[in-house]
Amino acid sequence: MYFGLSEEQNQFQDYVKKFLSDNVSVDEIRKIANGDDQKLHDDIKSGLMNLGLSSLLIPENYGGLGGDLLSAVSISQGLGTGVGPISFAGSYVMTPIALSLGGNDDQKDKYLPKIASNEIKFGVGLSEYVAAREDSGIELNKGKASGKALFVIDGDDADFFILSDKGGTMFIVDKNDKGLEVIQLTTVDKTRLYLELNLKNVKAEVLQETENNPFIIQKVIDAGRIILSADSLGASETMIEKAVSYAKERKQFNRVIGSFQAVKHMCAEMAADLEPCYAMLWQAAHSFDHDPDEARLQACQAKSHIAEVAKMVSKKATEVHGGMGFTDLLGLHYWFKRIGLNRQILGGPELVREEAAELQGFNQ
Amino acid sequence: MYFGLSEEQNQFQDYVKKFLSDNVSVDEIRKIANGDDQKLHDDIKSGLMNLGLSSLLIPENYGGLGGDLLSAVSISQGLGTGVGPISFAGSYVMTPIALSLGGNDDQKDKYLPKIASNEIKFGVGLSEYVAAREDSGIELNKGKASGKALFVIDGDDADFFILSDKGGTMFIVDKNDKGLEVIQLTTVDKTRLYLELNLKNVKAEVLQETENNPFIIQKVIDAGRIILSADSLGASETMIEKAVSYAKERKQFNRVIGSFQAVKHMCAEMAADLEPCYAMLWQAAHSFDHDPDEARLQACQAKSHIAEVAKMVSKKATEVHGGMGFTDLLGLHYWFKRIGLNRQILGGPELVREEAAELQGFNQ
Amino acid sequence: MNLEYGPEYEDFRAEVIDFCKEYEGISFENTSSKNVSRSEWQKILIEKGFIARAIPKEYGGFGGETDIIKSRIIATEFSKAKIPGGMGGQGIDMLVPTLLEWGTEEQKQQYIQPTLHGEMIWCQGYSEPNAGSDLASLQTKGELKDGNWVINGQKIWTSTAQYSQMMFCLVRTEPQAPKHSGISFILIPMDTPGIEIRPLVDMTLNAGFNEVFFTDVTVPEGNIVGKRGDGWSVANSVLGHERGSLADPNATMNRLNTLINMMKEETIDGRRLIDIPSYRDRLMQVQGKVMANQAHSLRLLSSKINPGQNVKLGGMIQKLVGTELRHEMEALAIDVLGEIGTLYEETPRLKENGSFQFHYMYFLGLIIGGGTNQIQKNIISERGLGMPKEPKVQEAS
Amino acid sequence: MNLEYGPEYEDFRAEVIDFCKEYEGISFENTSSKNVSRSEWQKILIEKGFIARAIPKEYGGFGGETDIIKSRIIATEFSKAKIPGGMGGQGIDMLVPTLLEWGTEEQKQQYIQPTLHGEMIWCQGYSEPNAGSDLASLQTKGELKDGNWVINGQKIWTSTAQYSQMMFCLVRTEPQAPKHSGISFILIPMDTPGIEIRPLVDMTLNAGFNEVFFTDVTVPEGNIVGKRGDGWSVANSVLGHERGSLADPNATMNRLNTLINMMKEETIDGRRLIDIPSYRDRLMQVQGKVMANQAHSLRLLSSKINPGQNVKLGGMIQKLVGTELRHEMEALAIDVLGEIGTLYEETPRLKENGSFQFHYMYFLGLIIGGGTNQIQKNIISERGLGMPKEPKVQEAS
Repeated sequence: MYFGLSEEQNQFQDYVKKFLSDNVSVDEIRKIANGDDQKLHDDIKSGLMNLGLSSLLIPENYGGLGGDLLSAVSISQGLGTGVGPISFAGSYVMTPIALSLGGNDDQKDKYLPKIASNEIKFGVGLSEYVAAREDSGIELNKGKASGKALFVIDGDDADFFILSDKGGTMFIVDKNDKGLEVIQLTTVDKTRLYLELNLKNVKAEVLQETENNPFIIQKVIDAGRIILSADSLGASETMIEKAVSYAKERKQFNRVIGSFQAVKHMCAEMAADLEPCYAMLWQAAHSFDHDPDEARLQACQAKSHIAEVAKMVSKKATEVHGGMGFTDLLGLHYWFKRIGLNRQILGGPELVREEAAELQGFNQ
Repeated sequence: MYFGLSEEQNQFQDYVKKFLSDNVSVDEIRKIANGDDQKLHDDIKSGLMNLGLSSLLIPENYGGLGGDLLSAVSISQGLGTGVGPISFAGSYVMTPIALSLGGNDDQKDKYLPKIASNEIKFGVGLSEYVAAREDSGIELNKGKASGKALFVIDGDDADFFILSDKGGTMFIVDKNDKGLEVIQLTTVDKTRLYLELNLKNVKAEVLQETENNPFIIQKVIDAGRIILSADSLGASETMIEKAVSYAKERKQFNRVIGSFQAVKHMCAEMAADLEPCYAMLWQAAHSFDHDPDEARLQACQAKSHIAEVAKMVSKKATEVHGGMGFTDLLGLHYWFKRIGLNRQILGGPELVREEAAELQGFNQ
Repeated sequence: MNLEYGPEYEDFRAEVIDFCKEYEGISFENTSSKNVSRSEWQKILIEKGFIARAIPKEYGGFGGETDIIKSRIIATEFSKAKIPGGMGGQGIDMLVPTLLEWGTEEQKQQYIQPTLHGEMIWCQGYSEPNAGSDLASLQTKGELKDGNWVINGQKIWTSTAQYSQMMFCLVRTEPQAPKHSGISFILIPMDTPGIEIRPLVDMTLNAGFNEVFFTDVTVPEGNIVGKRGDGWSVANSVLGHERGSLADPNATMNRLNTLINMMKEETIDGRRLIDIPSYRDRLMQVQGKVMANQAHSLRLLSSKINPGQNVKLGGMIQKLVGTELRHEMEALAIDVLGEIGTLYEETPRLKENGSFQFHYMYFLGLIIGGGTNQIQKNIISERGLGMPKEPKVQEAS
Repeated sequence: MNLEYGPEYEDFRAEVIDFCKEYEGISFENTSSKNVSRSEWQKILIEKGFIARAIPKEYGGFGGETDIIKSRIIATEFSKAKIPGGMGGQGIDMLVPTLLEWGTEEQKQQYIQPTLHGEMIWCQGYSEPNAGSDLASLQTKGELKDGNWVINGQKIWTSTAQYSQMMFCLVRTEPQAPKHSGISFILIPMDTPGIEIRPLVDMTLNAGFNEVFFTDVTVPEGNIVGKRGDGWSVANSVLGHERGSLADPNATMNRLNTLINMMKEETIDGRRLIDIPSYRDRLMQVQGKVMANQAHSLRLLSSKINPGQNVKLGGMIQKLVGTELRHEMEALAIDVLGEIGTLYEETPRLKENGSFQFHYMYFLGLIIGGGTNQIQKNIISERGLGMPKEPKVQEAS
C-alpha cells in the first residue's frame, strides 16, 4: 500500500519545477504577461514541451507515454508552482482523453500521434456544457456547428478546437474554417490565453462515441477539473512558501515579522488547510484512473474544496507580504490571479457543489 | 439627529443590567437552570417584573407605558447581558403587539390591562408559520383548533397561548382547555422554558384583524426576531467582556494571555464584528416603530446577521477562556447556549435570509 | 432615536438644492458650455462655505465652524444633482489641518490658500521600503548644512507624486534620538534637484503609487513644520484628519446595488444569477453586513454631533470591517460571473468595466495598506479593549 | 499510488474475518448468552496478536512487531462485524509504551500485564488550573521524605479518575531547577490516603473530567519512572504515543452519513432539509472537507509504512483541522434542525439522542483541550514551517 505520487511522478514533477525555477523567474513571467517577448515565451513553451508534456496522456500505441491522470496531476502541480505559462489541462489532458474515449479509430490515428509529437495542438471549449452564460451555446446541425463558445482554454497556437453542443456531443473544428471567428479575451491571468469562438456553419467533426453518451464529456470535464485543481494546489504551495520565507526575512519593530503570532498563525492556517488537499487531489486522480464510480464526485469536491482553500491562501499569503504583496515588484499576483482563474473554469465552487449533490441524488 | 438609545432607554437597560448583576450571579443561574430553587426563580422573575417589563408595550389607554419597540430592544439587550431567566420576547413583546394590532376592542379590553398588571401571562407559538417541522401545524375549523405547535416560547406560568394556523390567522387558547396537552421540552438553554402544545378541538379565540391579513402575524414575527436578536447581542457583549477580562488576568508562559497576539486578535475580531450590530438592531427597531416599509427586511437581516456574529463570538470567547470556558465553573456556557437558542427561534439564518430575498423579489 | 436633522438644517438643505440648480450641468471639461476651472470652482464653493468651512478667512477659507451635518447634506445633494464636490487630496485633507495646528504664520500664509484653491498639489512622503507597519523606523536622512536641509533616502507608496508641486515628508534628522523623537516634518518642493520619481505598478496593473528617491535634495531650514524631532507628533495629528473614506459605507451600498442589478441581468443556462440559491444566500449575507455598516456609520455620525455619545470602539473598527467587506463583496461578484468574472482590462464581454476584479484586488491592497488589518486588530485590542501591548523585544533573534 | 495491501494482508484479513465469525454476537452484558468479561476478551485478543502486538510476551503482550496495516484491518473488520475491540484508555495507550521505554524491569513486571488485561485502570495527572497551555509551569509538589514521595497540589482535566486504580502524574520535585527540568513522573495508587476527587461538570453537562486534590499523599520513592527531573521527557515520550483519535476521520465520515440521513428524513413545510439549497450547499462544503481529511489520513497511514515518505507537516495539522471540522459539522446539523436542533437531554422530539448538540460542545472542548488550537498553530508554524519562536518574555507586565 502506497498513497502518494510515485517516485517517477515525483521526478517528472521535479523536472517541471526545475525547468521553471531555472528558466522562468518572475521577470520572465512579467515579460510574457505583458506580451513583451514572444521569443522568450516560445522558448519556454518548447523547453517544457521537450519534457514530454504533450505525449504524456497519449496511449503508447499512438506514440505517447500512456500515462495516467495521476501523472498528469503531478505535472500540473509542478506547472502551478511556477505559474508555468503553457497550455496543459485542455491541450494535453482533456484533448487526449476526449479523443481516446470519444474518437473512432480513424480519428485517433489522425490526431493522437501528432499531438504526441507536438505537430498539432488543440484548444478546448466546454464551458457551455457546464454553465452557458450570456448568448453562448452551440447547435449542431447536419455536421455543421453554429453558435458561440465563450471561454476556450489553451487556445494559443491551436490548430483545432474541441467543443460540444448542449447535449454533450463533442466535435472538432478547424481553426482555419472560414465560418470560425476567433476572439482573444483578456483576463487577470496573463500566463495563459483564453478565447471566445464565434461559429457560423463551421464544419464539425463529431467524436462519434460521444453522441448520446454524456458519460464521455463528463469524464473529460472531471479530468479538466482535477488538473486545474492541481494547478491551483501548486500555485498555493508556492504562495505559502513565499509568504513563509518573506516573513522570515522582513523585519519590522526590530523583529522578523515571522516571529509575530498573527503572521505565524496566518501561515499555519494556510498550511493546515492546504495540506489535506494533496491527498484529496491524488485520490481523485487515482479514482479517475482506477475507480470510475467514485471519480466524478471526487473531481467535483476536489474542484470546489481546493478552489476555496486556494482562494484563502492567495489572500493570506498576499497579506503576509504587506505592501510588497500588492505591488508588481515581487510578482506574487501572478499566482494570485492564476488561482483566481482556475477557480472559475469548468465551474466555480457553488456550481460544482450542486453537481456533487446531484450525483448523490440529494436534490430532487 | 440622534442615532442610538435615548437616555431613558439606556437608563431602563441599566436598571435591568443592575438588577441582574446584583441578584443573578452565575450561581443563581445554575440553580435556576438545574431547577433546584423555584423560589429563587420566582423572586428573580418578580423582581424583574417590578421594573415594568410587562407593561412596557401595552398602550397607555390599557394601563401600560405605551413604549415602542426600541425601548423593548433596550430591555432585551439588558436581559441578554445577564442571561435574564425570564420571559420577554413572547409574553411582553409579541403578545401585546399581536393583541394591539390583531384584537378587537373587546379582546384588547379583556387582555391588555391584565398583562400590564401581570395578572395573566401569554406564551407564543408561531414556529409553524415560519417553518413547520415534523408533524406540526394547526388547523382552525369553526372556532376549534387541532394540531401541534412544536416550539412555544415563554410558556412558563402561561395562562393563555397565542398560536396561528398556516395562513397566519392568530388565535388565543386557554391553558385549561381540556383538549390542550402541554408538553415540556428540554433544550440546551435552561434559562428559559420551551413547550410543545398538542391541540384536539381546542376552543380558539381568533384575533379578528388577523384573518386574511398576514401582515399582522409578520409584524409580530418581525418584533420577535428583533427582540431575540437584541438578546443575543447582549449575551455577545457579555461574552466579549468576560473573554477580555479573563485574558487580562490569566497568566501562562509568564505573561497574561491577553498579551499574546493570537488572543488579542480573537478579541479584536469579536469586537469588530459585534460593534456594527448595535446600530443595525436599533435601526431595525426604529423602522419597526416609524418606517414600516423598511422594517421587515431589516428585521430579517438583523436576525440573520446578528445570529452569525453571535455564534462566532460564542465560540471565540469560549476559546479565549481555554479549558475554563468549557467547564461549568465559570458558567460561560449559559451565554453560549442562550445565543444558540435565539439563533434558531423564529427562523435560523438561512431561512430568514431566504425570506429577505423574497421580500426584495429576488427569487422568482 | 431621531433621524431628522431639524428645520434649520432643512433650510440649509434648501439652500444647497438651490445652489445645485443654479450650477446644474457644471463641468470641468473644456467642451462643456458650462465649463469652469477646478480652481474657480473651489473658490465658489469656499465662498458659499460648502468647503474649507472652518478654515480662517485670512488663509483663504470660509471662516466658519465645522458642521458635520452640513457636510453630509452637501455631499448628499451634490451627489443627487451630479454637481462636482470640492477637491480632495493629501494637501487639502491632511496638510492644511496640520499647518493650522503646527505651522508658523508664514507657512500658513504661504501654503494654505494655494492649496485650498487647487493651485498647489501635495503628496505625502511617509512610508519607506523598510518602514511599513513600523513607520517610525524610517531612515530617510536629513542633515542641516549651511541653513539648508540636505535629504537623502527613499519613500514608497507616494500617490500623485508625478502631479504634485510639493511633498510633506518625514525625515530622520536626529539619528541619535529614540526612534520616535528623531523625526522631522519637512516640506519639499517637488522640482528640487535630486528627486527622482518612479511609478510603482501594483497588482491591479495600475501605477497608482510611486517610489520617490532623494539624492542630496536641498531645501531651506525654514521648511520644517514644528520643531526638530517633533515630526512624529506632527504627522500623527495629520493622520487624525485623514478621511475615514477607505471603505465609505455609501460607496459600499452603491456597489451592492451594482452587484444586485448584475445578478438580475446575467444568466446561467438562461436562469438569472439571483435565482441560483447558493449565490443568493451569499448575496443576502453580504447585504446583511452592508446594512449593519450603513447603520453603524449613522451611529458614528451621531456620536460626532452629540457630545456624550461615546462610540470610541465603533470608530476603530471601520477600516478593518469596511475593507474586508468590500473585498468579500467584489469576490462574490466575480464568483457569480464565473469565467466572465475573470475578464479584465480591454476585452470583449467585460462587465462594469472590469471594476469587480479591480476592486477585489484594490481592496486587498487597502486591507494591507494604511496599517494592515493585523495592525488594526492590535489597535482595537489595545486601545479599544484595553488589552496589554505586545511585550517589547530588543533585537530580532 | 497503490491502495491494495497485498496478498499476505488479505490472508490476514481472512483470518480476522474467521475470528469475527467465531465470536459473532459476543457481548460484555451479563444478559447475553455469549457473555465474556472485558478482561477475558483482552486475553483472547492478545493471544491472537490483535492487540498488544508489539509488547513482549514476558509482560503479557503478544511479542510480535507493530503492524499498522494489520491494526487497520482489525479495526475495519471488527467494526463491520460489530465485534468489540480491545480496551483503550490512558493506561494501555499511554502508560504502557512509556514504561516500556523508561520503566525499570520491576515496574514493567508489576504494571504492564494487569494494565493490558484491563485489571488496572490508569488516569493521567498532568494539567493544573494554572498550568494549561503552559503545562511545564505545573506546581504540584513532591518532596522526598524518609524514602517516600509526599505529594501536595491539584490536578485538573483528569478523566476516569473515579474508576482508576492508578494515576501517572507529573510532580515538581526540584523546585530550584529550570521549569522543564524540575519535574518527575510518579505513579500513584488512587486509594492512597489524601487524594480527593471532585467531578468537573463541563458545558455538555457531563462530568467527563475531574479535579484531583493531593494532601500529603505518600508513595514509595520507587514509584518514580525515569530519574528525578526527567518527568518532562518521560511525559513527552508518552504524548508521542497518544492516539491521533481526537478527530478520527472514520468517525467523522460516520457522523457525516448520520447528518445526511437526517437531512433526508426531516422536513420543513413538508420539504426535505436536503432539498433546501442553502443547507445543501453547506452540506457539500462539509463533505468536501471530510473527503479531504479521509484521503489525508490514508496518506498519513502510507507515510507510516513507507519509509522515506515524509508527511511531517501533514501529521501536525490533524488535530487543528479535525476538531474544527467536527465542530462545524455538528453546528450544521443543529442549524438544519432549527428549533429541534436545540433540544438536549431527556425530551420529546430529540434527534439522535442529542448527539449533535453534545458533539458541537464537546468538539469545542477538543478545540481547546490537548493544546488549544492556538498552540497547535504555534507548533505548525514553528516546527512545521520553521518560523521563529515567540520571543521569550521574562515577566508579564
